[in-house]
Amino acid sequence: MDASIKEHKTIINLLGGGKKLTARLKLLSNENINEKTVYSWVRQGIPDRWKVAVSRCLLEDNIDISNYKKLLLPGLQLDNLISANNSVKIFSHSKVLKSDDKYLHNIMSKDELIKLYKMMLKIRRFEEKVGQLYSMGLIGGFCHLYIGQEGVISGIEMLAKDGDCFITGYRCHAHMVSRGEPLQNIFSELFGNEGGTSNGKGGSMHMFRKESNFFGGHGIVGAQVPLGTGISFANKYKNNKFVTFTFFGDGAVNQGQVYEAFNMAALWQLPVIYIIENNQYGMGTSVERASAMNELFRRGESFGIKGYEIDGMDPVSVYGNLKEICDKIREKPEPILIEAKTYRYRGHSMSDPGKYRTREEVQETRENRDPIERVRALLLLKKYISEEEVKEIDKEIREKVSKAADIAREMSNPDHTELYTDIYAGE
Amino acid sequence: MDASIKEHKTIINLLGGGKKLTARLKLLSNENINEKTVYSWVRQGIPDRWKVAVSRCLLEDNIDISNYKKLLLPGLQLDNLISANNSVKIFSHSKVLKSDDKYLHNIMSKDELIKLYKMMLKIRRFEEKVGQLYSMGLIGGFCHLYIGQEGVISGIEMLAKDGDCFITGYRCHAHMVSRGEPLQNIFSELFGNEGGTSNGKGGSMHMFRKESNFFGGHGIVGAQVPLGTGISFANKYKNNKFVTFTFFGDGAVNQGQVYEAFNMAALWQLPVIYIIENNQYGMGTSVERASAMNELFRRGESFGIKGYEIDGMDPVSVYGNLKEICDKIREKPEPILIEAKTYRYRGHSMSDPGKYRTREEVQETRENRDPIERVRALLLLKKYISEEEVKEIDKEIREKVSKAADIAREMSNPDHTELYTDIYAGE
Amino acid sequence: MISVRESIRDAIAEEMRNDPDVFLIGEEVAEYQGAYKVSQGLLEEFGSKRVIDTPITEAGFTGLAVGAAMNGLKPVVEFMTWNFAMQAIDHIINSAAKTFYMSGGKLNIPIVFRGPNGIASRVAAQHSQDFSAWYSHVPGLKVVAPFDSNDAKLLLKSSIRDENPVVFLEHELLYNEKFDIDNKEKIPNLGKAKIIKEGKDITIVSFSRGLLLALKSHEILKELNISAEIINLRTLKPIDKNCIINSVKKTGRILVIEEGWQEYGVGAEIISIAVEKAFDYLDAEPIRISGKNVPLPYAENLEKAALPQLDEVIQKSKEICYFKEKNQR
Amino acid sequence: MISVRESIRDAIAEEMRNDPDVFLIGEEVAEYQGAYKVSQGLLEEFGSKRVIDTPITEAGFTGLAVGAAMNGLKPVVEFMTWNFAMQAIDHIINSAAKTFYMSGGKLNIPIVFRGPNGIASRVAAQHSQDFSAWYSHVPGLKVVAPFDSNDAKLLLKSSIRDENPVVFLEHELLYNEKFDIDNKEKIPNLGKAKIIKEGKDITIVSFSRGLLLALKSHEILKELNISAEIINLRTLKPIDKNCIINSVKKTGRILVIEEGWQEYGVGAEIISIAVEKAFDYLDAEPIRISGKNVPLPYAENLEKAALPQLDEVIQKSKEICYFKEKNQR
Ligand SMILES: Cc1ncc(C[n+]2csc(CCOP(=O)(O)OP(=O)(O)O)c2C)c(N)n1
Ligand SMILES: Cc1ncc(C[n+]2csc(CCOP(=O)(O)OP(=O)(O)O)c2C)c(N)n1
Ligand SMILES: [Mg+2]
Ligand SMILES: [Mg+2]
Repeated sequence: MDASIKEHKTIINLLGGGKKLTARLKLLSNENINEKTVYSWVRQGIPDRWKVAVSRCLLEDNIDISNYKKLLLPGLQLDNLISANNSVKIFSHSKVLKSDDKYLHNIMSKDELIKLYKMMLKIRRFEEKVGQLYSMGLIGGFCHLYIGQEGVISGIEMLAKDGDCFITGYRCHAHMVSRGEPLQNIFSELFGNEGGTSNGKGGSMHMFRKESNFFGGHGIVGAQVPLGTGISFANKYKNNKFVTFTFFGDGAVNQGQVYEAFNMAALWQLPVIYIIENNQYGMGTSVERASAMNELFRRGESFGIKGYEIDGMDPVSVYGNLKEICDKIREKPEPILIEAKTYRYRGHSMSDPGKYRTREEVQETRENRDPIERVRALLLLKKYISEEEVKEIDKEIREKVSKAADIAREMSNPDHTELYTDIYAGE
Repeated sequence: MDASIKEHKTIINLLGGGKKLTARLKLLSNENINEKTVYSWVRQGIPDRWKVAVSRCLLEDNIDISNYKKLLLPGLQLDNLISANNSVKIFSHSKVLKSDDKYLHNIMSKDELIKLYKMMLKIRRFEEKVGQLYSMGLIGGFCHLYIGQEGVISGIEMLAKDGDCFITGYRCHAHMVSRGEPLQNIFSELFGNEGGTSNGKGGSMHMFRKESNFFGGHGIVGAQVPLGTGISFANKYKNNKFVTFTFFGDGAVNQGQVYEAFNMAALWQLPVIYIIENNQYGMGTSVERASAMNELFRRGESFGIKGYEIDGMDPVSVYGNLKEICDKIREKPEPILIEAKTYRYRGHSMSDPGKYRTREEVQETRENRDPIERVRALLLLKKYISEEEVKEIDKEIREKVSKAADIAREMSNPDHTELYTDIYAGE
Repeated sequence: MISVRESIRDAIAEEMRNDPDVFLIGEEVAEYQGAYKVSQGLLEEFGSKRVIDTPITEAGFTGLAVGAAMNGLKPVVEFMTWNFAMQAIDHIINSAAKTFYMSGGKLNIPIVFRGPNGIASRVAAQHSQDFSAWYSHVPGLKVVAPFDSNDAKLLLKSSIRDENPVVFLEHELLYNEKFDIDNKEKIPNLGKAKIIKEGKDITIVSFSRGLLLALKSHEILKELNISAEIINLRTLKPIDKNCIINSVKKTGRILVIEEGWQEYGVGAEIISIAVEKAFDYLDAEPIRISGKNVPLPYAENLEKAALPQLDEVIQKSKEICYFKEKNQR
Repeated sequence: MISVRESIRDAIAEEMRNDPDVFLIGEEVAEYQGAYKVSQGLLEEFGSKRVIDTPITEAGFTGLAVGAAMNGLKPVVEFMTWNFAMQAIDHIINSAAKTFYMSGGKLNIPIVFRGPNGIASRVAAQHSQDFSAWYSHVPGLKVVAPFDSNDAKLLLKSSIRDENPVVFLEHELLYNEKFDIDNKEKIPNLGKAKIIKEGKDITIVSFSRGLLLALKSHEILKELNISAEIINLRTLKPIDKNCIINSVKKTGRILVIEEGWQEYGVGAEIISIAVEKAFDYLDAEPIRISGKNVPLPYAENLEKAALPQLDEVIQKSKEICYFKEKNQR
């Protein structure tokens, strides 16, 4: 008797013998399978057609399937059996940038790619400048940089339509930049100067750009998730076709209010895209130490929300995959959960010594997965721009950033009467 | 070309043709499948062995599988594909009580069955009396009766070991009774009299019996879930083998703190059994109107918690299924989620007119699924007791209940000095 | 005469008719017609798009409503009781009250949070808390505590029209009380108190259901020849300091009645205002008659004793007023 | 001299050594050594069973800790800041503070909730709220607001040993301040204030970081020949009424300094106590110097202006004290 048949015999016995198994399989499959057929499996092995059903019986009986791997069919490994299929991993179309990756090559036009590249670079240079100014003591309080994660917001920004809404947590400078706020105003806010986006009252964590539907900038971890859901609720109420992009972190994903929002969004079929920016750490705690189930794109399953994992370090993949999803949602609203795998190069905030990870870990990602490098390589490969132009773009952006910072620095603090304004609207 | 082969051809095309499909299947299965083999499927159909993998590819591409039902294997229906397998339905072994159901017949001894029966009856008669006294104006405030749900707590009570812990919401009289609190004290509490379990300070919703590890009686929907998780945390800390039964409703299941607790319980592998008493309504809102995904036993999936659905109207099944689970957990702690399908016959609270459901719906359940009737029938069938004894038991319990109520009614209100005691401990 | 319950419903209905962006959201507000039947008939009139039953997820639906307000709607959020709003308090404070300021005036949140606050009948500690003092502490919020049907109707309409987050504290034990509506009164701005009885010997300040006691006291004191001026605060934030100060300047005495806990309660603020701004006019120590500093007990006798008592008001009023007589003679 | 930060850590460590049921739980308390490094070294000494990093789920881990306290443990819960405790406030109030009463004395909850409260530096409105008044309003809770290292150490030890839920309000801007420890002082019961400067002209009451300002004022007033008595409240609930009253009876004046919002704040209660119980001894109106009634702004100049100012204290003290002189001469 060959090994796998022997195994199958054991399994049939474990499941209470042929008679009982027949009854169970009938129930499970709604097919009228014959008892004799099942008995014959003891000698001939379980046919492929029935292996799924038998696996499920084992599972129902809490029998450890890992002992019976031969039972599994391709595409139905152990992992799949104990994981859901409501949620699907979309593998980045370009995890490793290869010259023969047609999808990546053709999904964005030259102009789009250049725009994307410039946007990411602008964010990067802006944040680098902020880091520098913070170290000089010119910016106060908590300051969270987005360096490393640029691919996520930029990929999405490229597909967003006028009227689409955005909301995120305290790590919000990049969203202000991508939504089109003049850099000078953001710097002013960071300096706590007049002309700042909140006239110096909000600081790094509380920035808003209502004219392009960016609703902040929120300091309480997770709070933006019901807020974003409400923004999408209003869009559905007003019957427009706008999508709301609600960003939060891998740490925020454990906050209970996230699931309250998920349930309502699913119940009322709201046009909201939840984007977990999984940068692997919530402050000093790695995902594994914070989350029992850390395939975060599956966190909507229990609430009937489809989830997708995307490579957040690949803005082209972010763009391509989300574009498709958004187009569907505009027509037929429903919430979608995206886990964008990404990484932050800097500490959690400017005051984080970052002892919870190694230098090598950071270096590794920087070198091999950097979203800006990736797009630059593509631009060069496709000969959309030359090495020279690359340098020019960089120079131009650096100058813009510097200039904006310089002007903002010259501004003064808000007038002291500002202390008592903006407490109540309409007064 | 027969229909199913034709369908398979279409599918292969949809998935980008043989070459692309081969690559995908390789990735999915880690098997070295040959391109030629896949091409041959266009003519010969997809073999059973590969159908799961192909289904997954369709799913990944967001192609509606319901159009290609022939692809599905037994045990892998549409529902399974879009549902998780982390959670398993355990069908009640006795949904319909049949004389040939060996499992039901043999799982409990005569004494156990009688004990179970008496416990349920005691709860029922107690609650009926409470309802009556409430209507007479002798009990104040909110008062939530457990009538109809007796099978859940009683089945569990039969398997609990000394030291096991219990906690629930405001619908807590039954738990006090089952945990052994003298009826008179519960009545006293309901009257707001001295001698009440909280000396008249807590009332119907806030009852505790610390000496048998019943931790209340909590008025805030969902709050008991983290509390129960903490009770089990303490048990694990103290390294004992006690299990904590944490009860909550189908309405409470949407509270965010439930998922915060789930995540920690799973992360730290705590010995806690979460029991959703799904009585179909949270106040006036049916499960369907409150929950996007209403297979509530799957609400732990996103957090890596195994879930089981049981028939809460069948206390013997509750007992049998949970006993097994508990025994495992005592040895190897982990959280488990149980959805006990049950039903409350009365309004949400005494003041609920119950217009959100029909009389027939209630009547139907009462007549066909009543947990007390079910066990009575079994007792009679097995000739463990006679019709006469049934009547005697009922009479005895009625008398006990009446007497306890009468004595409690004679007690007076707490002394007025009680207003200022029990604010701080140790004073 | 119309009940407080109905006037709240009428205010919501009228504002919903006026403005399509106003909607009602909360637990059991639609099909069940409200846990306390406040929203009776609204689902039928406005449909399920604008009268929305939520799952039991206070934090979630409050955050959702605040988000909707950010994006142009005007939500009226019903808490089944304010006790359950503790689950959602972060959104009320951090997302609603602070955003206008934090955004430098860019993003205002026009939203009303409403529901019964404080004690009900025999529902014990977890279901009986009075949150007046907490919410009134927070800048960026307005806090309204209506007493009669007229207050309820006009102040709620005003709250819905306000461009700011408003905490509207109703009282379950007032829902059934009936009062006349003053058809001449215009919809007032929030922040003004109202003298409901003029008097000259003592100022009694109260709000919400405390005014029932104040009015009863007024009658009894009258018989004792003590003329009490009764102030209905109406709005706890902004608080009408001038009304309090002017009255105290006239009477020389102040007594506050509140059902909530005394320590760090509303009365403390009112008394502080009086002593800071009218110290020289005060002829006797200010008095607070309040709920006792205990979690509310269930037993009938204890529950009753935990509330402010008529006896206490009369006794203390006499004490401080005869003290005046004595001194004057 | 030892910093406040270290004395908090030492208090926890000593109590953990004393009692195996004490454990520390919160965000980043273990491997990260505390977001503000308060729990430095504790993971190493006590291991991960007793020093526990949680996911970011305040409601959940607070409820969990309260449950653990019900079942015999003595949790010390760290909130990264008290701002985030708003997510968990229902468990602090409804599950912890009220249970002993609601159970008729059957089930007590020995637990400490601690972390930095109030303003920090330039972190704006959502991260700067002072919750002193809120928690102090609630019976069943004890509320401690330590000032110096000695307070921090002794009062925290006392809080951990207490059989009740204790809210322990630290101040981030005091963590680095160094003070002597008074080795003679025994671990005090909660509820006693401490006169830290004796004086005869004016009573200045404060707590937590407000005392820095009070002590500075003391120096300056001394030069102006005004002798200020400084009271460190230490515990806001129960509040030491006698200490306040006796001091006011002596000085005839009271000024309260608090960093939190003035309206419905801590100062209101203190002043109310003073005027209710020492009315006849008061020679001038009581004064509150407080944080301004605005969400805390980010800009450096505005943030500074939002806090109680030394100038204000001196100015007002002079006003009410010269008023006394004037009257006496
Ligand atoms: C409710 C709440 N708890 C705690 C904090 C403190 N805190 C700020 S950011 C942060 C980590 C969040 O991590 P994640 O969600 O992964 O976002 P990331 O910082 O990585 O972008 C914590 C704990 C907070 N701001 N709010
Ligand atoms: C946080 C909170 N929100 C709302 C309520 C009011 N309330 C009490 S019971 C209840 C329904 C709960 O339904 P479910 O969880 O299904 O339990 P059941 O009453 O059916 O046993 C509601 C909304 C509450 N007590 N606490
Ligand atoms: Mg993160
Ligand atoms: Mg229910």
